[in-house]
Amino acid sequence: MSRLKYNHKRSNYLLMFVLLAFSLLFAAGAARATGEAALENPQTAEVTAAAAAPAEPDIEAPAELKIDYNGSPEQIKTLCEHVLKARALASKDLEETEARALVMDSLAQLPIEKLTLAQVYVHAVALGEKRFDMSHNYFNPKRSNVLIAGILLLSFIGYFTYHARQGKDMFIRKIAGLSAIDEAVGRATEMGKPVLFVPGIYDMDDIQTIAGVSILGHVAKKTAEYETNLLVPCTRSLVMSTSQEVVREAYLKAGRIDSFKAENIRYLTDDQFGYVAGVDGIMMREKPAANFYLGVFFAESLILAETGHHVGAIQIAGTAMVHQIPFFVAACDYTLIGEELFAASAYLTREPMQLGTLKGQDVGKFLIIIVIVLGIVLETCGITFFSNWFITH
Amino acid sequence: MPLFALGFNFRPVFEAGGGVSTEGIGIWIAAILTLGIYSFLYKDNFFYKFSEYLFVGVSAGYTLVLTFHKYLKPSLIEPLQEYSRDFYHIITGASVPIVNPWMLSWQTHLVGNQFGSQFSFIFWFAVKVFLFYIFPAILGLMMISRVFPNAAWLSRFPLATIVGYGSGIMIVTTLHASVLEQIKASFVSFAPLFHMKGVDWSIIAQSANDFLLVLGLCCAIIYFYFSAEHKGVILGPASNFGIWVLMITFGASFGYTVMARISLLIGRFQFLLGDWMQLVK
Amino acid sequence: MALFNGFLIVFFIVLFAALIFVGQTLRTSQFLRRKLPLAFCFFMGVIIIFQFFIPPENPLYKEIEDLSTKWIQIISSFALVIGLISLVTMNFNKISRKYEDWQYAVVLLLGFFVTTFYGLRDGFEGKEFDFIFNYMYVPMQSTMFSILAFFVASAAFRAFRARSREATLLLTAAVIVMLGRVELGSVLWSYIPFIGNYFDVSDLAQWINKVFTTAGQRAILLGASLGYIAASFKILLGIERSYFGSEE
Amino acid sequence: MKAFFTIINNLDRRIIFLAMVVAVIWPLVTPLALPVQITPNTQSSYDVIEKLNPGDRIILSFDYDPASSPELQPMAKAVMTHCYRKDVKMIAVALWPQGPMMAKKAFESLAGEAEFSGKKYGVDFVNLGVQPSYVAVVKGMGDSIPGVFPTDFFGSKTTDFAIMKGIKNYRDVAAIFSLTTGSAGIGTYVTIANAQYKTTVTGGCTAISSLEYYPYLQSKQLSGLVEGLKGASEYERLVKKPGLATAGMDVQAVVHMMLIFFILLANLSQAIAGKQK
Repeated sequence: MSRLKYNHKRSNYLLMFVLLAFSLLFAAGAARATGEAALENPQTAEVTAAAAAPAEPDIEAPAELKIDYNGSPEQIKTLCEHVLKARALASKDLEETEARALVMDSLAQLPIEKLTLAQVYVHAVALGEKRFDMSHNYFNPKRSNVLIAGILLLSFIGYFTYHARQGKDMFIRKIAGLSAIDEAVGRATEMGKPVLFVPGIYDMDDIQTIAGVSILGHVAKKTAEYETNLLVPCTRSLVMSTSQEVVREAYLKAGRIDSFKAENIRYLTDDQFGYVAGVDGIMMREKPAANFYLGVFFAESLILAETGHHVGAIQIAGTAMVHQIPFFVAACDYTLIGEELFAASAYLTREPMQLGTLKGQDVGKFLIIIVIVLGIVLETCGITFFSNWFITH
Repeated sequence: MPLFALGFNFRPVFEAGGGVSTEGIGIWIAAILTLGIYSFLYKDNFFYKFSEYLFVGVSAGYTLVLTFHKYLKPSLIEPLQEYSRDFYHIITGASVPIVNPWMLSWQTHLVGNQFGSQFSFIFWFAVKVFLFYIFPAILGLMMISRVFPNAAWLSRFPLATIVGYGSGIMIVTTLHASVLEQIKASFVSFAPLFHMKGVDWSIIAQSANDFLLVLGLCCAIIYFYFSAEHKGVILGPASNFGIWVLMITFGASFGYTVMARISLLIGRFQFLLGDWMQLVK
Repeated sequence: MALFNGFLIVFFIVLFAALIFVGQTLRTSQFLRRKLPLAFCFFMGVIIIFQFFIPPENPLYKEIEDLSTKWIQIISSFALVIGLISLVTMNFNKISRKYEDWQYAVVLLLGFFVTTFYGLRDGFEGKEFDFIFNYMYVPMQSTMFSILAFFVASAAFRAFRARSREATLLLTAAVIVMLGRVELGSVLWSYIPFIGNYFDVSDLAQWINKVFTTAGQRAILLGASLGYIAASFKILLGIERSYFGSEE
Repeated sequence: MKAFFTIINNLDRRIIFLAMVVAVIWPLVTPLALPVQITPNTQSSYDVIEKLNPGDRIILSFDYDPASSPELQPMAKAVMTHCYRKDVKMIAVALWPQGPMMAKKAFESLAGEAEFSGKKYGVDFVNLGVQPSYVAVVKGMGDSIPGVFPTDFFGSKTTDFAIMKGIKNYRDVAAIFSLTTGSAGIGTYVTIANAQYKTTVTGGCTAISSLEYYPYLQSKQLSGLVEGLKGASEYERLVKKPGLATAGMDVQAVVHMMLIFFILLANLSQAIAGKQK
């Protein structure tokens, strides 16, 4: 019965499920705390009670609605428009059909004789507030499309990651920018000049920075092997301390921990242009032979890349910031465009799990193309439910 | 300054009625620093180094001030000060106005001596203070523990928290704001082409543009395909066309941005020529 | 007031000392070193994803948003200290060991300490801080930003050469859009024989923008989004943990 | 010849930088007034003021701060010049806290010019300052302008000024011209002053936010819109007084042309002198 034995390799999954349960508990606790806050505070309780009593008068009908209702479709249409724009319903993000249902229902509930549009409006808005009150729900049905799309994409990625664990070999096409890393570090070694790595200007909570830092590990491994100086100026403390850890690890693995210099991985300033001024200065004085710009970049992209080119460095850039890629393409020798930056980790480590996620991404792309073609066909045939499903709230 | 000889009328440092004008000095300092940074374009030199180091220092100081006043003070220090002061006043029974309404309710409970709900209140109050202030402060202190090499591993907890926050937010917001929105925007309709009466060139042109857009989009997506060589009947030409579309995109974005960049330069020269040299009105 | 500040300071110092003690004692625990941080990461990510699907009317939505942003703010404020310590010690070393350019390190530290002193003392309204901000920080910032205009020119001169088919497309698109952005370009365009009379260059630039730029940027965005999602997924599940550095 | 192109091919980038500096300074110091096509939006905005009679009064709303002043300050000066020449009186108000400072600067810089030395504060121009909560301000002015602004920016009583004689609310002013950045401004005036009081509303805005106001232009609630620096340069052209906006647009044109010239030159020299190393 060895198959029933507890698999210790899976213990982190178990841990995660325990934590998932804990996180739900935590959420419930926080909800309780908020609820208690309103209950336990006598002052607030009084205030809310006073505000709750006259519920309807605070809905104010627009001036142009103070006319008699005559049942014409135009009037119902204007009513719907106004209900959609009502301040009380603004956060609820209603759709046209829902607004129409509100208006029709309030017409049915109100006595028809001597009705003004304003009365219908007030009633419909009050009805809407009650009907679409989701303050006790834990799931927002308007976002179910995000949930379904997310589950779909993540299941693809998860499936291929799982498959990759079985040891299936996976092909990955050549990415020029990543293949050039070794060459660039090698050249710097030959010339006896340092290597400069810029991990972008965002903090560790951005995925691009993390992708950049994981490439830094690879670069550091190379510089450790070749005994070349590696300079990493950072804009964020967290990025600095993470980079120090990553580089130290790489030097440790290469058995060259004595040539690791923590002071080469330094913090300059959180300010975007102050940082650029500092890095430009470092470039002019240290004259690196290989520059890496991997992470999040804004306007500084071109300032860095042009200065780097001026000092004669081989430059490899990578970012997913759509507006900065053109500048890197123009001024750098190799550029990782958008997704290629995220593929780097898999490409460099060749770990089966990482390659699996790449395969999952590719299937996702294929799916996107199919969905677009399908959507165009349906749209051309005049069927709108498919494209409506993609509307985000 | 040889420029004085040419009849340039610089911004005076001294006021007309005597005395030093702060604005005048400020403008002179700003102008010198501006020229110092521009001198980098010629070559690295004393003025640039001075401006650069000063800039790094001042902006690091500014970051610290900003972080302290905008983040640390309102979200940690001030609430904790209020809580601890109110707590102290209630315990000692001082007749001082209580800042936080939470504490106020505690006071009423103490006076009313309703034991059951008092316990529940204290419990949830402690949970809230812990979750909102103490726990993140502990995480922050764990970050600082990096200073001691033996305890440096503690900094993994705050790092993991931040990375987890970023990853979680990234999954949902990109799905929400990028994937679904962009797919929706690509659903162009060719219906007008089929309902066209006679030959209407504007509709044909519109449809042709739409077709080109979708074709370019799909081919450019195919360029990013990783798990297959870009060869063969479909993948080869498609990824090639995708590269062309990307290249045109890059060229056009480059050309488009030039205007905004030059506006910045104009702004600086207006300062130099106008505010400082008083040449442009 | 001073009493409570003192109480808080003592509290935090005791807390910090306790943390260091715990950290040194438990430093060999593999569970604490490796598994628990990953679990933290997963926990935080799940909370944020969960929050996204709660209706905004539910008070919990606001509560979790508030809580998570506060956490991030507080952690990154503390983290800043590490960076500043690194900056200050490095420059002190530079001065004390008389490294090359040590004089400028004095300028840096002076700028840092003076700004910090006035900023912490008076807040944003202080006269001295205002002076530093308006006549040093802002001008240097916008000057650094405006240097871009020069680099746009030199990059265009160097990179926009018809070396290959791709480079030709790049440069043609750039030139057409640049022509289309200013009136003078349209005027010059109208002198080109044959083409010049049929359509305006600004229309051509707009067409490129509407068709190709939209397609290209959308493709990059969609691809990058998939990359984001996959990378976040890897990070949350602990498949990608190179950012933790050493595994020992 | 080939030698010359080899030099061009490997041109020192500092020469390009120098050319940039010249291309920026030259039009700034002496505006060239290069051709500018007047767009219909600017023209109709100009026409609103052009059609006024001497002695009419307009509200000029300064709804921006120093960050947007490169685009909107030249626009403000051009509009004020136009009003001065037509002898239209201006009541300056502001919905943004720093707006009155911008109004003061614009008034002072025009007062320094010989052409307008006869114009007096309180007779041809008044700066009423700013009041908080912009929606309430715009609504309140429909009821009573001196009620919302009891004193001017410098603290004098509003009703004492000659320009304010007989002014009660929107019905007594000929038009509203709002210089807008962000949410307060044109949108507020259109939805309140135009929709409820039928006052003509026109204005100018930064280039980025101009798309926001196109629906109002289509529904004719907004009569004309001066868009960004380009719109400002068109307005300067219309009042025949080239200033900073014209200079700025000249710089843009010159630099764009220069860049294209450099790109063509680089390609030519590469074709003749061979590949750059």
